[in-house]
Amino acid sequence: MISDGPQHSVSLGPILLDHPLVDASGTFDLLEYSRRYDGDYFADFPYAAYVPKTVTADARTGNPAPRVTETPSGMINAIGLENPGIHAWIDQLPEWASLRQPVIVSVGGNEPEQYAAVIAALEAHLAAAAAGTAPRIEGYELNVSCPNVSSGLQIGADPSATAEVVAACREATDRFLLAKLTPNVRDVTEAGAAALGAGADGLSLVNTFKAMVLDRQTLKPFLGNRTGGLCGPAIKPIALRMVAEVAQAFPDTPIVGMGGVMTGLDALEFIACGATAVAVGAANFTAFEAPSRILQELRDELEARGFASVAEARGMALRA
Amino acid sequence: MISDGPQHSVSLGPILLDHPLVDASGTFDLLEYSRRYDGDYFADFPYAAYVPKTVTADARTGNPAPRVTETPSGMINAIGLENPGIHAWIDQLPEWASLRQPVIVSVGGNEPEQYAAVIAALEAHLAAAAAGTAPRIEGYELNVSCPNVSSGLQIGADPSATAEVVAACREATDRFLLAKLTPNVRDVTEAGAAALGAGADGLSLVNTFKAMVLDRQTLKPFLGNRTGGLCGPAIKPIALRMVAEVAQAFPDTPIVGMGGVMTGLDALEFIACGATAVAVGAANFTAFEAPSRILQELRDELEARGFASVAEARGMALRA
Amino acid sequence: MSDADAQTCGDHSQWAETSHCRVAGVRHFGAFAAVELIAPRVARRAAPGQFVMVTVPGGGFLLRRPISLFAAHGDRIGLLVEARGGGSEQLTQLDVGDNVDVAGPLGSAFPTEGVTNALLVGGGIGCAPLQYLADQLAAEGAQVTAAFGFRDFRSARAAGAFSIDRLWVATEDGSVGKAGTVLHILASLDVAPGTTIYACGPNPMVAAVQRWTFAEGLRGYVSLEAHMACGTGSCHGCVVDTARGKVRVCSEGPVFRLDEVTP
Amino acid sequence: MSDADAQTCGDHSQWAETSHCRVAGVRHFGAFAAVELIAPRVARRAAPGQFVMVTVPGGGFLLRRPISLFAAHGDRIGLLVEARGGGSEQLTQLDVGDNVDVAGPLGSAFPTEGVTNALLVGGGIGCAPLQYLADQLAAEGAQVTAAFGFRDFRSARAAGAFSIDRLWVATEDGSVGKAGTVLHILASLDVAPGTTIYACGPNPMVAAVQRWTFAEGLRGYVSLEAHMACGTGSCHGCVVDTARGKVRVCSEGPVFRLDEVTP
Ligand SMILES: Cc1cc2nc3c(=O)[nH]c(=O)nc-3n(C[C@H](O)[C@H](O)[C@H](O)COP(=O)(O)OP(=O)(O)OC[C@H]3O[C@@H](n4cnc5c(N)ncnc54)[C@H](O)[C@@H]3O)c2cc1C
Ligand SMILES: Cc1cc2nc3c(=O)[nH]c(=O)nc-3n(C[C@H](O)[C@H](O)[C@H](O)COP(=O)(O)OP(=O)(O)OC[C@H]3O[C@@H](n4cnc5c(N)ncnc54)[C@H](O)[C@@H]3O)c2cc1C
Ligand SMILES: Cc1cc2nc3c(=O)[nH]c(=O)nc-3n(C[C@H](O)[C@H](O)[C@H](O)COP(=O)(O)O)c2cc1C
Ligand SMILES: Cc1cc2nc3c(=O)[nH]c(=O)nc-3n(C[C@H](O)[C@H](O)[C@H](O)COP(=O)(O)O)c2cc1C
Ligand code: FES
Ligand code: FES
Repeated sequence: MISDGPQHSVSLGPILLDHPLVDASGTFDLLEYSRRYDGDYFADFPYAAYVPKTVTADARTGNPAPRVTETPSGMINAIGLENPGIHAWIDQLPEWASLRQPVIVSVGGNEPEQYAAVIAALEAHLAAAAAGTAPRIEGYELNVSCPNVSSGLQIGADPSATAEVVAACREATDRFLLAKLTPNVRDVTEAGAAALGAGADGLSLVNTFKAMVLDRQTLKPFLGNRTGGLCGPAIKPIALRMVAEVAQAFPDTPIVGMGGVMTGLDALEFIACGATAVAVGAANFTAFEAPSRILQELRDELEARGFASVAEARGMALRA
Repeated sequence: MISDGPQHSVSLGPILLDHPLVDASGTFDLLEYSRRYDGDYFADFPYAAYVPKTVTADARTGNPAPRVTETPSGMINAIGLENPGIHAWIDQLPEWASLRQPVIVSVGGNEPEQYAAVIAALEAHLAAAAAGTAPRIEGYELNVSCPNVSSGLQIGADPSATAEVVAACREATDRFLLAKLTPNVRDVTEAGAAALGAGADGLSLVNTFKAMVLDRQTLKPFLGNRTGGLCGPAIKPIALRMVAEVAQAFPDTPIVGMGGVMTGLDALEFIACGATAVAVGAANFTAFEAPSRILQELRDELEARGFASVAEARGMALRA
Repeated sequence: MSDADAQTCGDHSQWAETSHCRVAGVRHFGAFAAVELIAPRVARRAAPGQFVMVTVPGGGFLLRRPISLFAAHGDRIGLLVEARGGGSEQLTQLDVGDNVDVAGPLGSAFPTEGVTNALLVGGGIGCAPLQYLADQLAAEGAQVTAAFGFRDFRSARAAGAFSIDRLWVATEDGSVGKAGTVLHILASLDVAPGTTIYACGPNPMVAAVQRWTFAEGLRGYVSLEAHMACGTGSCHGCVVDTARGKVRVCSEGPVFRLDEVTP
Repeated sequence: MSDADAQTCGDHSQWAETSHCRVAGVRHFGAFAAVELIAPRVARRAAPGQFVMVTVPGGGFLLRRPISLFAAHGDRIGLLVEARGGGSEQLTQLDVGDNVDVAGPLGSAFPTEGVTNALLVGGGIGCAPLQYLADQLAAEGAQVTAAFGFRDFRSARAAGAFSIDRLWVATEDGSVGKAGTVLHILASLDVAPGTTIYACGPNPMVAAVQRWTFAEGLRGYVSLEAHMACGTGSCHGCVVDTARGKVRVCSEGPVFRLDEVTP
């Protein structure tokens, strides 16, 4: 294949991505998009891989409303991992079996066994599933931002709890395994090292920052859950710093960077800080076309700066 | 005294403040303000107490330029504690001896002895100083965001290092002692408990979030120091959450809340989350009149909501 | 419940792609602005009760604002916006010739098929979707009566934006129309049996209208509000409790059967 | 160094309170806008070389932008703004009648006392403060020559905003004036002994002008740029290295003696 412009494909571990952009778990629902589109959204799917909303072993109804609101250059959410549970989730797989892109399944839980149960159920299903009845599931992202049942702290804030979750999941699958780190820590490389040590193949970061918004009228916490997770452009400078730290600490590890990506330049900044792929979260809420716009902008940035490939830009900010 | 509107004065431990607003260390230089003012700025000083920029034992030249830039709804700085050292600092005291408001001196260092040395030098000076040659120094704020010489981590990210700094300073003074906590931790109450256990009288929070901004052209870290501290409205939701956690954990502790206060309502939100006093940082850079505007807005908010006093609003958001 | 045979509110055409629209007209009513946009593709698909996600121009606001369709005809849609916070305030300041991005129509619509008598009950800015609904019902030959409640003189300014033949207004402070809530209007109306109720307004009003509707042995529909992030079913931010559990207002709603919501 | 007897640049009147100013005139030159503001209290205190901190209207930008005084006369000040990033771009879009907040004048000024021959050397938007300086020097009876360098045709559009009698322009791409940098103009000029040099522009230009000035045995002044937060001496964000250590551009500068800076 002869290509004139920069090479956009990247290898996220064993997963070949056409370009570096994926959706951030919980911010993009493929089926809902396809229902509201004038055409075949499966054919036009803009991301290089699909990361669905976190699924847990049992069905969860999530937190009381209100669950979202805007903050200066950001937003806060407390959805509470609402999801139908892995069994109902598996039942839906045929509906999006025609997706061409690889899928990275986001998995949640409150203890290691719950994570492993999700993966085991899915692996069992995939082993038995008829051809064409499931999308191309190539990896897992372990969302360790759920509170730990025993400590109450987020699992990801505790390196040893993180390691336990990863180890349990590593037993349950041979597929690519990402641990998604929480930024609510002193040193994000501690949980990163624990996850990699326990068998994770790569790291995703950042999840949201624990935060609080008050109701202007009552001065009480606005969200039904009192606190929620802050994301969006407001946090980008902190997320970039954390991605750079992880990339520096684990130079050969596949990294999915995220936090406030709104433009192609933002995505390129994460790549420059060492990300292999970049996830787009809150930007999905700004316009239906945000993914394709950001992708086009990223392509233009790479081209205008004369990069031969995405790989060439990777880690730019880390080199002296 | 008969007062119609709400009662604005608050007690920050033993320090009586006319109202809850103080400046955040490093963002407001009284002498520079008075030089650029058409009148007697000492007489018109809008804050209830003055917190000067952090002073260290030895003079520091700070970080290479650039040191500041803007981010979405925030700013990042890497000044690097530039200051003339406590001895030259003491020499300047007569220049602002006429300030009526109490002063809380922000102290920095890389190990406990350096903090204690600053306080010891100042206490020795004050004990000997002639009347009218120094302002009314009533307390200290220990800025434990400096990197620890031995661990490299911020002192405030390590509860035991924090306790050592506080304990050393507690030996050196009987005045009111605040520990200023860093938000770059998993649980801000851990360092808070350590500081209080070692003899701190109160807590200030938050200092800035470690963050990184890239140069748009080069994709290299923009700041001379590569990373810096993020502040401003972007971080307010996280800061409010942390202040609420500390206020809940230590209900009777004087707390100076800060992070992104731009309006009187923002200040009231910190009070609702349990702050006794509220510090204004980056807002000082938006207009010379920001302190008096925010104070007036806070008064208006209290009045419009029918609060009889600031104390009545304190902790509103914490109660069920 | 008498609603058992009510039509379902779902399955209306939803379209999330962005339309860049020119403002063709603006009328101000106190803190309210009726904004007319040229949006042929939205107008063509729209049904009363649906909403659009509107990008606040200027770049200062991350999330889009959900706004009901106040009108839709030909290549135009109309929005009635109340300045409440920063974003909606900026939308009320749109000028003719400005451009604004909208995505829609989104969400479910008010069923109207076979309705002969309709009573539209609105509270505050919740009245907005009822103009479009009234137009549609009238076009389908139904008898339409509307009862709108407002807090005070300022919020009753919105009434000036509506043209519905049989429109009763109440204000809590008595400054305009009947003194009291919209329930006082309902109590004084002679409601034909089989009348369909359509409600939109603050939750306490919806709850009261619900009780009244059931007491009268009627059935109806309600449009609910919720804080939204995506507006298109992705984020699960906009849930409300219903008889069938938590559902998304942007996706399963905003229009629900009156008997399935618990406001 | 020949600068030993140069005047100090400090101790000019600085005033940080906010002036709410009306835009009285705007002229556009490509990506540049010359904006005239009614700002009597700023204008009265101003001296060439000083700057103002300008609030970007609209609320989207936290920090104010430092902008040099391009002109000051009567109750007016002039700014010449180049659209570089988001904030300066918005400033170039100001319209007559708009309001904008400025604080100033701030910083040190170009000393002019006793100067008989002046050579003003500017690069890019660094030329901005030199118009006001030229006006002042001319008013004081000095012979003024200016040499301005621009990158290309687009950036040379700024030259249209200036009115200086003896003004030489160079562009690196040769599209306007002399081809090359401002140093090429300097090389071709016949500079009278004792001429005072005033420079403002990108650091590499300042460094080159500094070398040239010393080689010619002349003395001069330079206005430096730095990223600023407060603009008023509080934050220590704007330091540059000088012979006397790190100093604040907003407070000790922006104007320094050419022999004390290390650009
Ligand atoms: C389905 C639906 C239809 C609506 N139709 C209309 C209409 O026709 N006309 C109209 O004026 N308003 C309507 N609203 C309410 C409108 O969306 C809010 O008034 C608006 O979002 C407030 O934004 P703000 O920036 O002014 O307020 P802020 O309080 O500053 O907004 C902060 C955040 O909260 C959200 N928010 C604030 N209030 C509400 C609210 N009441 N409902 C939902 N989100 C809110 C905002 O969207 C934003 O994300 C509708 C809401 C929904 C859910
Ligand atoms: C003393 C002084 C005088 C100046 N005079 C003029 C003038 O007369 N006309 C003019 O057009 N420009 C002038 N500048 C430069 C002007 O301040 C910047 O171009 C402007 O701040 C860029 O803002 P932005 O939002 O467009 O860029 P962005 O890059 O988006 O701004 C991000 C942040 O960086 C700062 N910044 C970016 N570039 C510069 C820069 N070159 N210098 C300082 N801060 C910068 C901004 O103020 C802002 O805080 C002057 C700068 C200084 C220090
Ligand atoms: C509404 C919402 C729901 C989210 N749900 C999940 C989730 O289910 N699992 C998860 O790992 N992250 C979840 N996240 C976090 C995002 O995946 C992402 O880590 C974060 O939002 C930062 O990226 P952004 O700033 O681009 O949004 C959610 C974020 C939002 C805004
Ligand atoms: C330019 C700048 C300098 C600062 N210097 C100090 C300092 O010397 N000591 C300190 O304790 N905090 C320092 N801070 C942190 C502030 O005091 C404050 O904790 C932080 O900025 C959050 O408040 P804000 O969002 O209102 O700015 C500095 C902040 C800024 C922006
Ligand atoms: S607003 Fe996102 S699902 Fe309804
Ligand atoms: S910009 Fe703050 S000291 Fe100069």
